[in-house]
Amino acid sequence: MPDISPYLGLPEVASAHGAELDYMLGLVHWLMLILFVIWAPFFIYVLIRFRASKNPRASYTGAKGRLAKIQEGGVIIAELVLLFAFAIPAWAVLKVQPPDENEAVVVRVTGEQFAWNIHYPGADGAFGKQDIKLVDTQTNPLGIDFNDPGAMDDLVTVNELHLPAGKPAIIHLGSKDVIHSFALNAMRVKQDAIPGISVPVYFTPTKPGNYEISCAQLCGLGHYRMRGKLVIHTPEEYRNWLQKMAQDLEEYGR
Amino acid sequence: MSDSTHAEDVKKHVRIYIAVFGALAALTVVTVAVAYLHLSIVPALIVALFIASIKGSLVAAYFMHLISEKKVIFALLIFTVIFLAVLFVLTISSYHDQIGGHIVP
Amino acid sequence: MDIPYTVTARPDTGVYNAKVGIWLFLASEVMLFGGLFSAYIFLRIGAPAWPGMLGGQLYKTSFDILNVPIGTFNTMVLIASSVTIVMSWASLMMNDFGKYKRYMGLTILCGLAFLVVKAFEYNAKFSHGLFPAEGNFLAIYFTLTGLHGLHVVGGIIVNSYFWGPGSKMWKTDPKRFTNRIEVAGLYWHFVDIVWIFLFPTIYLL
Amino acid sequence: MAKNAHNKDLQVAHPETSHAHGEHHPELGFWRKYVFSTDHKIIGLQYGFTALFFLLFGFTLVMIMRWQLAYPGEAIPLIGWLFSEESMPGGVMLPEFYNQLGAMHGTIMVFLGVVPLAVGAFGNYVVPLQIGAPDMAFPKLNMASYWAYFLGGVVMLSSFFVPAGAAKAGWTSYPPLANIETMGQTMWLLGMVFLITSSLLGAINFLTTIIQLRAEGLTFMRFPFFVWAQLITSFLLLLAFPPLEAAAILQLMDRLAGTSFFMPGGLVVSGQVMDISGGGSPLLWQHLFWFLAHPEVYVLILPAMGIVAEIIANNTRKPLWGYKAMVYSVIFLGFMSFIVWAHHMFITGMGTAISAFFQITTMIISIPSVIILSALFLSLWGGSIRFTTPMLFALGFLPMFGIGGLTGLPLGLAPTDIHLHDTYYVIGHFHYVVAPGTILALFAGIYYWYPKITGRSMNDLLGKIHFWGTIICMNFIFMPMFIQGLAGVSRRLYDGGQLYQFAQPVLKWNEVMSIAAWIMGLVQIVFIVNLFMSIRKGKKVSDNPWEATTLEWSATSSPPLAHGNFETMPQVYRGPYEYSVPGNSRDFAPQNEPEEKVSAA
Ligand code: HEA
Ligand code: HEA
Ligand code: CUA
Ligand SMILES: [Cu+2]
Repeated sequence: MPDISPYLGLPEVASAHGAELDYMLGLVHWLMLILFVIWAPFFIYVLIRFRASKNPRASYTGAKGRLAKIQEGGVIIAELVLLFAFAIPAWAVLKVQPPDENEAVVVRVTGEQFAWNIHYPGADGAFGKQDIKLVDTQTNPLGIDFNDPGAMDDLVTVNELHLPAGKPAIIHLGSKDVIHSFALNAMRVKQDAIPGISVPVYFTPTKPGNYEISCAQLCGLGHYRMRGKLVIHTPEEYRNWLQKMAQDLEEYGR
Repeated sequence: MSDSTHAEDVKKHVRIYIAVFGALAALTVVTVAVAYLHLSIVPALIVALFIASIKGSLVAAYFMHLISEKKVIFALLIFTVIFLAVLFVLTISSYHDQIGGHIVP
Repeated sequence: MDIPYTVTARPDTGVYNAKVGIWLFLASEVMLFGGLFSAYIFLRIGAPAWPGMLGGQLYKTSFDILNVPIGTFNTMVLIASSVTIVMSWASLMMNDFGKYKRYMGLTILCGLAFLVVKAFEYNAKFSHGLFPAEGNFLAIYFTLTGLHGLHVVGGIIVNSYFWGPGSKMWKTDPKRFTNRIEVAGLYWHFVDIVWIFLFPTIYLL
Repeated sequence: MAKNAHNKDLQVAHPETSHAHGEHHPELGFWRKYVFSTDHKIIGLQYGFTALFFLLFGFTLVMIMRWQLAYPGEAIPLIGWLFSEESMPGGVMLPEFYNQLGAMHGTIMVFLGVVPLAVGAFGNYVVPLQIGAPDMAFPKLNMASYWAYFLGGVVMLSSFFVPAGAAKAGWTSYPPLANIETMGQTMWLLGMVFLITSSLLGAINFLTTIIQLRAEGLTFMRFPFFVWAQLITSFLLLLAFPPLEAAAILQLMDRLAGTSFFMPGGLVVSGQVMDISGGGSPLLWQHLFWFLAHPEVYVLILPAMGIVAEIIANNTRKPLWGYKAMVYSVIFLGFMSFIVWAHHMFITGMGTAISAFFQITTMIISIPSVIILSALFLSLWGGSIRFTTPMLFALGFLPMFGIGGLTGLPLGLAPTDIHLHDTYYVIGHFHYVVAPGTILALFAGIYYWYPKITGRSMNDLLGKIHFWGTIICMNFIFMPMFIQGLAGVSRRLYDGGQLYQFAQPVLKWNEVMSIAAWIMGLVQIVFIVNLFMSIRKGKKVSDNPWEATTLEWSATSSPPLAHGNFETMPQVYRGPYEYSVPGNSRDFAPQNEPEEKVSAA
C-alpha cells in the first residue's frame, strides 16, 4: 500500500522508528478510507433511488448479495494483518526492548507540576543518589545528594532536554507528584510518567533541530504550560554542550 | 423456590440445612487450624481459598437453593462469574506485565 | 391492570419478579466486592511486606495484628444466622408463623452480636493508634470489613421490618410474605458468603 | 405529558387523598401522581426533562470553554460578569476554572445527560410499552432510581459552589491528581455514588421487566431491536458500575481518611513531602475506572442504535435487514465490552502480552459494530424511504457513527495510539460517536415518540431546520479536531495549545470550531421552542401516526397512568418489523393483530 501518512498533517518526523509508525497510521487510515468509500456512495445512492415518491412499495426481502459478508471478511483480514504484522511486533520493539545502556545516552526525566526535570549522569556515567528529604523546589527539585561521589558531575536542567542525533537515547521516566505524559511529537514518542513507577523510554533521534516536549496528561492547572524544549544536536555539538555545561558547573557551582 | 414446593419437601430440606450448618462449622475450624500451621503463602492461599469456595458454594447451593434454581437465574449469574474472573485476572496480570520497575521507597 | 408475577411464578421462566430482582442485585454486589477484592490483591502483590510497618511497628503476619479467635467466633455467628434465616423461611412454608418469628428474631440477634463484636475489634485497633491511614493492610481491613458491616446493618434493618411491622402481611397475603422472606434470606446469605471469603483472606493469610 | 385533562387535578390536588386505598386505580394526588410518581411514563418524563436540562447545561459549559479556546485570555463578552472573581477575574477565565468546566462537561454529558436520557427516559417510557407490560416490575424502585439520579445531579451542581469549585481532575478523575485536588473532587465522588446507585436500581428493574413482564407470545427473537439494546445496556450497567463504585469508595477513603489506595510513597507535591503511608497504585484506579467506563461508552451508543433501528424499519417500510445478525452482534458487543478496557491505558507502560491481548479484543469488538452498521445501511436498500424528521436524524446518525467508529481503530492499535493518545484526535473520535452519533439518535427518538407521549406531533419544518443546523455545525466542530490531533495537540489544554510551536498551523481551527458550537447552540433554541410549543399547538394525530408495528403504538396516545398502558394484556403474533408483507394490502402488520385481521385489512 502506498504511504498516505504525508497527507495526514503529522508533524515532521525526526526519529528512527517514526517513519514506520507513520506508515502504520497511514495503513489504518487506508482501511478507514476504503470503508468510507464503500458506504458513503452506497448511502447516497440508496437515499435517492429508494425515496418514497420514487419507490412507493418497499420490498419485503430487501437487499440480496454478499456485500456485507465481503466487507466484514475484508475488515477482519485487514485487522488481522494490522495486528499481527504491524502492531504487536512493533510494540515489542518500540516499548519493551530498550537498547544496551552502554551504547546509548542515558538520561532521567522526572515530571512535576509543571515542569520536566532532566538529570544527566555527567562524565562518570553514574547518577547521584537521590533522597526526597533533600528536595527543594528552588535549588534541588530532584533531591540529589550532591555529596555522593556519583553526583559530583551530574547535570540538571529544567525543561530542556539535549540529545545527540544518531545515537539511541534511553530516558528513565518518572514523576514526583501526579501523572504526566511525556510527549515528543516529532520523535513519535509518548509515555505516561506515573509516580511510583520508573519506565524506560527509548528512541534514536535522526534530525538535529529544535523540537518540543509537551505534557499530554491532565496534571493540574498548569498542564497547558508544561512545555519543554527538546534540542537534538549533531554528535559534535552535543559534546560541546556537555563540556560547556560541565565548565559552567565548575565556574559557578550549583 | 417454585410453587410446587410442599411442606413435606420443606421438612426434608430442614434436615439438609442442619447438615450444611455442621459442614460449615467444621470447615471454619479446619481453615483456622490450617492457618495456625503458618504454611508459606502459596499453599496457605490455595487451602484458604479452596475451603472458602466450598463453604460459599454450600451456602449458595443449599441455603440459597441454587442447586434447584431455574435456568434464568443461572443465565444471569454465569456472566457475573465470567466478568469477575476477567476483572481479577486482567488487572492483576497487567501488574506483572508493566514496562519499567515499581519503585518501593 | 396489576403488575403480573409479583406473587406467582411466570410459567416460562419459573420464577417471580422479586427473585429475578434480588439475584440481579446480588450479581452487582458480587462485582462490587469483586472490585474491592481485586484492589486488595493488586496492592498486596505490590507490597514488600504484609501487613508491614503500621504505626511504627513491623507486623510479620496478620495474626499479630488481628484477633483470630474473635474472627472465628464471628464467622460462626454469621453462619448460624444463615441457618436461622433459612429456617424462618422454611417455617413459613410449613405454615408455622410462631416459629418464623422465633427464627427471624434469632437471625436479628446474631446480626447484632456480629456487629457488637466488630465494634469491639475496631475499638481495640483505634485505641492502639491503628487507623486506616497507617498503611494499606489497615486501609483494606477497615474498608472491606466496614462495607461488609454496612451490609449487615442493612440486612438487620430489613429483617427487623419483616419481623415487626412487615409481618402483618402474613395475614393478608401469606404467599407474598413468604416470597419476601425468601428474598431477604437470599440477601442475608450473600452477606454471609462475603464474610466467608473476607475472614480467611484478611485474618488468616 | 401534561394533557389538558390533567391540569384539573393540578388545582384540586391534595396530598392527603393519596392515602386513599381504593380497590382499583386509587385517585392519586398531585404529588404522588407527578412528583413522587411510580408510573413508568411519568418517571420517564421526569428523567427526560432532567436529562435534557443537564444536556443543555453541559453544552453551556462547553460553549464557555470554547470561548477560551478560540480567544485565549480575552474577557468573555456578555456573560463574563456572572462568574466569581475566583473563576473569572475581569471576565477572563482562569486555568483552574477551565479544568472545572472540562471535568464537569464530561461528567454531566455522560452520567447526567446521555445515560439518563437514553436509558432512564426512553427506556422507562418505551420499553414497558414495547413489551406490552402494564408498568415496570418494581415501580417504587423505579421512583427511587430517579430520585437517586436527581440527588446525584444536585450534588454535582452544588459542587460548583464549594470552596475552590468543582472537580478539576477530568471526568476520569485520575489519582494522585484527584486525591490532592480540592473539595470539589469529594463532591464528585459523592455525586457519582448516587448516580451509580441510580443506574444499578434502574438496571435491575429493566432486566426484570424485560425478562418477566413480556406479553404473551413475545419471544426474545420477536423483541424490537430497541428492547434488545436496552436489555444489553442494562447488563452493562449492572455488572460494570459496581467496580467503579468500589473505586469511588476507595478514593473517598483516600481523600477523607488519609489512606493510600492510589498513592505510592515518596510523593513530593509543591516541594512538600506528602505525609502518607504510600504503597498504593495510581494504575489500580485506572483499571477500575475503565472497567466501568469502556462498557459505559457502549451504554451511550446501544440505546442510540436501538432508536435508529426502530425508526429506519418504520420509515423504510420494510423489515430490518439481518435482524438476527444484529441481535447476535449486540449480545457479542455487550460481552466483549468487558474485556477491552485497558485500550485506554496503552501509554501507561503496558508490556507486550497485555497490550497484545487488549489490542486483539479491541479489534474484535469493532466487528459487531461493523455488522450492525452495515445491516442498517443495507436495510435502506429496497425500502420506500419517508424522509420524516425522525428519519432524517436517524439517517444522520449512520455516517456520523461510522466516522466516530472508524477513528477508533487507530486508537485501538497500541503503536498508532502512541501518537494519538490524549490528543484532540481522541476528543474527535468519541465526540463523533456521542454527539453527532448518540445525540442525533436521541433527538430522533424524541421526534419519533413524541406523538405517543402527547397525542400531537412536533412541527416538521422546525424539526428540519433543527436537523440541518445541528448536523452541519456538528461536523464543523468535530472534524477539525482530527486535524489538530494528528498534528499532536494535547487535549485539556486551557489555551488550546497556544504555547506550542507545532500547534501553530492548526490553531486557526479553534475559532471555526467555537463559532460552529455557538451557532449550534442557537439552533437548539428552535428545538426547545418546538418541543414546548407542540404540547399545545402540535397537530393532533392518531394513536399510530407512523403506521408502525411495535406494541407501543397499539396503546392509546398518552397511555393511561396508574398501572395500565393497555386495556388488556396484548397478545403477540409475529416479529417486530413485518412491513410490506407480500400479499397484504396494508404495508404494515402490527405485532398484536391476529392473522385474520391483518390479511383482511
Ligand atoms: C459511544 C461511545 C463510544 C463508542 C461507540 C466507541 C467505539 C470505539 N472506540 Fe472509543 N472512546 C469513547 C467513546 C466511544 N468509543 C470515549 C468517550 C473515549 C475517550 C475517553 C477519555 O479518554 O476521556 C474513547 C477512547 C477510545 C480509545 C482510547 C484512546 C486514547 O485515549 O488513546 C480507544 C482505543 O482503542 C477507542 C477505541 C474504540 C473502538 C475500536 C471503537 C469501536 O467499537 C468502533 C467500531 C465501529 C466501526 C469500526 C465503524 C464501522 C464503520 C463502517 C462499517 C462504515 C462507515 C461508513 C461511513 C462512514 C459512511 N476509543
Ligand atoms: C456524552 C458525552 C458528550 C457529549 C454529548 C458532548 C458534547 C459536546 N462536547 Fe464534549 N466531552 C465529553 C463528553 C461529551 N461531550 C467528555 C467525556 C469530554 C472529556 C472531558 C475531560 O477531558 O475530562 C469532553 C470534552 C470536550 C472538549 C475538550 C475539552 C478539552 O480537552 O479541553 C470539547 C471541546 O470543544 C468538547 C466539546 C463538546 C461540544 C461542542 C459538544 C456538543 O456536541 C454539545 C451538543 C449538545 C447539545 C446539542 C445539547 C442539546 C440539548 C438541548 C437542545 C436541550 C434542550 C433542553 C430542554 C428541552 C430543557 N467536549
Ligand atoms: Cu503535566 Cu500535564
Ligand atoms: Cu474504550
